[in-house]
Amino acid sequence: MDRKTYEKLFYDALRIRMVEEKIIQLYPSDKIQSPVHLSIGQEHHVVALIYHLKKDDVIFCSYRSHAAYLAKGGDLRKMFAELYGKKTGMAKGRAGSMHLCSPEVGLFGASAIVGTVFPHALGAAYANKLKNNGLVSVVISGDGATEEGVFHECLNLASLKKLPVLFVIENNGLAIHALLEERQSYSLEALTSAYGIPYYLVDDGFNLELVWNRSEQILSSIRQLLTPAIFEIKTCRYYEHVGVGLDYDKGYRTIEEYETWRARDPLIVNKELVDEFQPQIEKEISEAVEFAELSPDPPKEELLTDVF
Amino acid sequence: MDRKTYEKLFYDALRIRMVEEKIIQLYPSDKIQSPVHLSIGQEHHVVALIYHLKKDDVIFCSYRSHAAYLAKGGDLRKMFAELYGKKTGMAKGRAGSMHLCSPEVGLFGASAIVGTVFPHALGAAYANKLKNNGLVSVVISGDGATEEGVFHECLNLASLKKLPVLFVIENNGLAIHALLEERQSYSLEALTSAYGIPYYLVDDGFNLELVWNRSEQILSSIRQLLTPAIFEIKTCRYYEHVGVGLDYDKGYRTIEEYETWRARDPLIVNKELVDEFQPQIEKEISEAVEFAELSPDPPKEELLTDVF
Amino acid sequence: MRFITYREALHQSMRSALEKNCNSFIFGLGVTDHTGIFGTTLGLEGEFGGDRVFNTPICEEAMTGFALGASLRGLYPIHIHIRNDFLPLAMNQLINCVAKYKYMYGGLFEVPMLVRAVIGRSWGQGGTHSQSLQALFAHIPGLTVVMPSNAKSVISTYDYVVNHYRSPVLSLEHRLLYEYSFTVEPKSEEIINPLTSFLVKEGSDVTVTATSLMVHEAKRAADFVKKHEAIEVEIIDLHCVSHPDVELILRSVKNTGKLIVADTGWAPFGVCAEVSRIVASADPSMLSRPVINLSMAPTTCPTAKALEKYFYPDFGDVVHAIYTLVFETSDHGKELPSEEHKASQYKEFKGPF
Amino acid sequence: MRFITYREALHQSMRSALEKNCNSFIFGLGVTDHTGIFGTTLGLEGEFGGDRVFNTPICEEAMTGFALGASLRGLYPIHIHIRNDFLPLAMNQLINCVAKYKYMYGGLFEVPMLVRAVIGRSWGQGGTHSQSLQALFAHIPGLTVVMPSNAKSVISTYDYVVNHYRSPVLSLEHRLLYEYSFTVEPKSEEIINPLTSFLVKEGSDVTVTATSLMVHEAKRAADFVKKHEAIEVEIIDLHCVSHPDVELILRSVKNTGKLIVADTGWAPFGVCAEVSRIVASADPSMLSRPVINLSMAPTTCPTAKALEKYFYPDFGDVVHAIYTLVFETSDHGKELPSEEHKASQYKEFKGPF
Ligand SMILES: Cc1ncc(C[n+]2csc(CCOP(=O)(O)OP(=O)(O)O)c2C)c(N)n1
Ligand SMILES: Cc1ncc(C[n+]2csc(CCOP(=O)(O)OP(=O)(O)O)c2C)c(N)n1
Ligand SMILES: [Mg+2]
Ligand SMILES: [Mg+2]
Repeated sequence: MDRKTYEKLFYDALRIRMVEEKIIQLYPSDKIQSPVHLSIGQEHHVVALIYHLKKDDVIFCSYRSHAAYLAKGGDLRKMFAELYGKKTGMAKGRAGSMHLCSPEVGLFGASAIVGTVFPHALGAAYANKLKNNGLVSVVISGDGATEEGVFHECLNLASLKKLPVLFVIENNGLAIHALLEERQSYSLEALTSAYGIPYYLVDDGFNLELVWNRSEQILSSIRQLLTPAIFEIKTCRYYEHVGVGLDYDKGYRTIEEYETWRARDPLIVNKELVDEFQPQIEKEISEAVEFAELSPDPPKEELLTDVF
Repeated sequence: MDRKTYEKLFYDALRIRMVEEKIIQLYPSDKIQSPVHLSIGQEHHVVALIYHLKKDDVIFCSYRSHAAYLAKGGDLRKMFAELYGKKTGMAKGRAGSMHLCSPEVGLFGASAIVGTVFPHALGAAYANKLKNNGLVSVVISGDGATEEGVFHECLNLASLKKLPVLFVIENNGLAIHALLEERQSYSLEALTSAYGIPYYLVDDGFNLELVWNRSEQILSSIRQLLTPAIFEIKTCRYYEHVGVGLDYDKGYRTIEEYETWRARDPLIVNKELVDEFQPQIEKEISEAVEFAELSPDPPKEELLTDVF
Repeated sequence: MRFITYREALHQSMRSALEKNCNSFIFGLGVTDHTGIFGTTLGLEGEFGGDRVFNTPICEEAMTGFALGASLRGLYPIHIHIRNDFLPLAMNQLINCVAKYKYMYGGLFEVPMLVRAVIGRSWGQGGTHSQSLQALFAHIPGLTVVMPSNAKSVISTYDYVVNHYRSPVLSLEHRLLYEYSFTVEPKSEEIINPLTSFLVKEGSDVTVTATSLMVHEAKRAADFVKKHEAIEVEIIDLHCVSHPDVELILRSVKNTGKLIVADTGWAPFGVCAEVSRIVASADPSMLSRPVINLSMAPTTCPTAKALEKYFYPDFGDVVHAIYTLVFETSDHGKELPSEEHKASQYKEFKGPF
Repeated sequence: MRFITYREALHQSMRSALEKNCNSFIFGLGVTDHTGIFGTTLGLEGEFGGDRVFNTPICEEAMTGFALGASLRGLYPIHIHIRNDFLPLAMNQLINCVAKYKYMYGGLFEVPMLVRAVIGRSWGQGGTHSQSLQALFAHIPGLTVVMPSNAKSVISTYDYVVNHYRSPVLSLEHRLLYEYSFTVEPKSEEIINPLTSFLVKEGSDVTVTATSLMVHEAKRAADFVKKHEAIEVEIIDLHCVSHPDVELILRSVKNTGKLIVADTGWAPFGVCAEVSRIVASADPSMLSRPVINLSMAPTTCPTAKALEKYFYPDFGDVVHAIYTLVFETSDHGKELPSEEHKASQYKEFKGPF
């Protein structure tokens, strides 16, 4: 990876980090009246992966999708406006943090119901395949989501119908407060290989270069073969499941683990780049927040539009 | 296997076969007004497996459960009465062919919704485990049922909670008229091993001795280790999916396959034993049918009892 | 004018969907087999190819989400279930995703699609192959639920939704209607929105609002009471149960003062409840007598024929309800249709499906 | 008499279930974590052990079927969902199995169990964390659905169903009630079946039948209209929406002639519809005015606070409905509660959950 690319990834990841930090800062004011599932700690792999996606490639996410929304090119002002429940939000204030979307940059939805988006990505992949448009479909979801039966149904379907879809599993080892070991008896690698779906793993999701390289390889193979693949990335959720607090004192995970990750978090370690990029990002964020603050609420008439 | 055991298995299988044949014979009269999914062709493995179950071991079945009902010791008269929709049916005429049950011999239910019974067997296994009663829980289901997401959920759960449960997959290669290859991209063996669940296969379900031996081994290991296992048995559905006709002329499967199975079907090949056992079984069946015919209908008052 | 069965209308609609809307595709368990969903998809795979007509594994939740994803990307999915009883397995996708997509995203997306599901009934189908689950879906904002009662409704509704409607539609088709023949007029060029209710027959004595098969039972009952007691029944086919024609219903009830709701499902929290709500929240003084609900008995369906016959409402029940309202007592003493007469329409029907 | 929050009542009920019924066990996502289902299962794993209180993987369908299997074998499962919006994933088990087991097998089996699920609301929860899905379950014969509106209801209902009731029960608990305090009388020794409706307050001018949180909004409204216009409101807590006390409802409506149905869910095919059905099929002439329905707006829940406040009915809406009925016009010109007054009860509540 050349320096320029690294810096782009770094910039994009830092931007997401700073957006999350802004949300943390704003949250006590209660201006954002919506549950937020922060991507903080999980920005790195998202920017590295999405780097290789075209604007028209399709993605679907879980409720933890601030990072993916921004990495794919979603409008920051519309995002803050959406969190504020304003009319200028990307979904007119109806979606909130859990359902970010942006069709113009290929983000076709997110869901607050665990596991729900897997099949959406398959349907989109099927449409892409029929239209022979060379696009891929990507679904980014947590490790817990693989426990839902629909995941099995989707692996079977993706393989059977040879769909150009990439399942990205963000393995942060947690589902709310439950550790992976108490939820899963299966190895994801063995599971997916039972369906004949190629499995890729990056053990260190903070390694921008590694994820970037691997993503390029995976995505170009999907584009070439028009078949599915799965990509598991180990990462670390810094904050509590939902909300803006740290929760290492709650007894279910250790501060040491957090510190181990932080010790090699490029966004912390590489202070120089942070210092270099911060001012510009700060400016963009303040403008976006101001935009949200100044935007009008959706009017009452909008309560009942777009139902059917 | 000694001669006596073989003859017992043979007798039990033949009895099921003859019951099915009786149903085929009665069906045009429209006295059995209920969809029937015949076990014919799939009796062998059922008697061989169930031989090793104690009366109190728990089983759950799919709608294709005439064989399991009879093998586990279900009352033949009550079964015919149930098919006839009579008050004397095992469920007072409310269950029909698709939902045979018999709690006194451990058959706790069947379901006409594909895949639905898998988790029931887990719950029962959990109860057995808590009560430490040494009983196993067995679910017998078709190959198609493994496509439902709940199957994945159940494999995960069974392995995680170390439940003494046996998943028996009757692989007849068909789900209604769809061949396995057009439905499944996965190998059942690889799939279950991904969960750390031991997998056993018998390629020839008509081989009474083989299934009997293997079942003994599997069940005693479950009893000992109190952990799950899966047992796939290849077999052949002789008749159409539902109803009493043959359907080799419909273009989706070949008569040759049927004939290959028939050529080594003990219930066809071993004419001597058939001749020996037939009279007694015939007598039992006629009596059961007569019982059903003479039994009263459920009275109108029973429409609304047992709802809550 | 020509005769056509409900089944033929369905087949014709499926063919026409593939022909007129090049983004449409049909899938579901059994759509490509030799029975072709009771004949309604036969030959289509051969004609339009396996990309547009295909069988699926047994995984209702995933296939419903698949439909959503395909719809989002410009395809028009037609997803078929041979029993509506399997829809509970797709409920999360239908309720939490399909119904909400358009609204939740501020109108940025539309997910037009058609889900066809068959209402099974009679002949010992038992508890899980006999339900009529329209209420579960019509309760959810964002889902349009239709219950075509005749060939014309099938043709006009499917043509409209496949080519002109941008929201998800769930259609419940009644198995017992498949072999019925109907007259169909030549299609008009005008595009008329059929997502509403229809006046089937005028009459000034009693209003019967009915769904699906019960429209026919109501028609038979209307003939019967007219012949025997010169009673004039007005019949409204609710058809789009999520979007009933409220004005039509109120106008009729205002005129007759007497209302029967005849539905294929359960009454509590069902179509019977909803029609009562419509009238009671508009003007209950319209009603000169209590509303009579005809519905499945409030229990799981038993398989025994001896009980099943009490479980489902039939044309005799409609006649009895009409007499009860008109003569202001359930002790009206009038003769009801004989068992033979009642059964005569279903004679041809014999399972298994 | 003592004060206890709804949350405390739930916790006490869970503890008492484990203590009194040795076959009972509690499971669900998050039941053993440090938040313990909003505090209602805290400490129970420690006290009763991991066999009787355990966390599960994310697989609602399997866990519901698991509950059925365990119940069949003599255990009493208590399955908890932190949002009722996740139940659509368990719908096949609930509708096609749990509800039907007893009937379908001729009474050979019983599957007693308790499913607790929380109704999420407000604070930008959005489309899929804000629903109130009681109608979907109450429509299905075999499912008993309760919506406890206070601590006493929780205690009496859970004690009854865990120890004395042999059918599956689904209980929907309202998140906003958790921090409310209630008075509870010392328990009587008598076993009284609480699976019915309760008269909350007598009054001769208007009847309000309400569910869950709306019982409180009705009480606040009753205080308000009494103070300002000396109107006497009768309030019925429907509580067991699948088994409402029909006589109680009819007696009240007969007396007042005016009916408001205030529910936490959607009106069409919902509780509003069902109560209208009960009255319309008994005697619509009881009603001197049209029934007023208060319910969620007929759409998906928006996250924006500016819209959310119109989405959910509140105590101001109940007051307006009462005036509309009593003064026989919605143009009554009376003063309604201020925004501050309306919000005062929920002040403490702040997400995320
Ligand atoms: C169907 C369903 N069940 C339960 C929940 C509650 N829930 C919300 S997030 C979550 C954990 C998901 O974990 P994972 O998929 O690993 O994603 P992460 O939050 O770690 O990104 C759960 C159980 C839900 N939203 N939907
Ligand atoms: C949830 C559900 N989907 C679809 C059906 C329709 N159906 C009935 S049997 C069947 C095939 C099942 O095949 P398999 O599990 O292999 O069992 P077999 O009939 O071969 O014994 C299907 C799809 C159903 N009953 N339930
Ligand atoms: Mg996770
Ligand atoms: Mg099979």
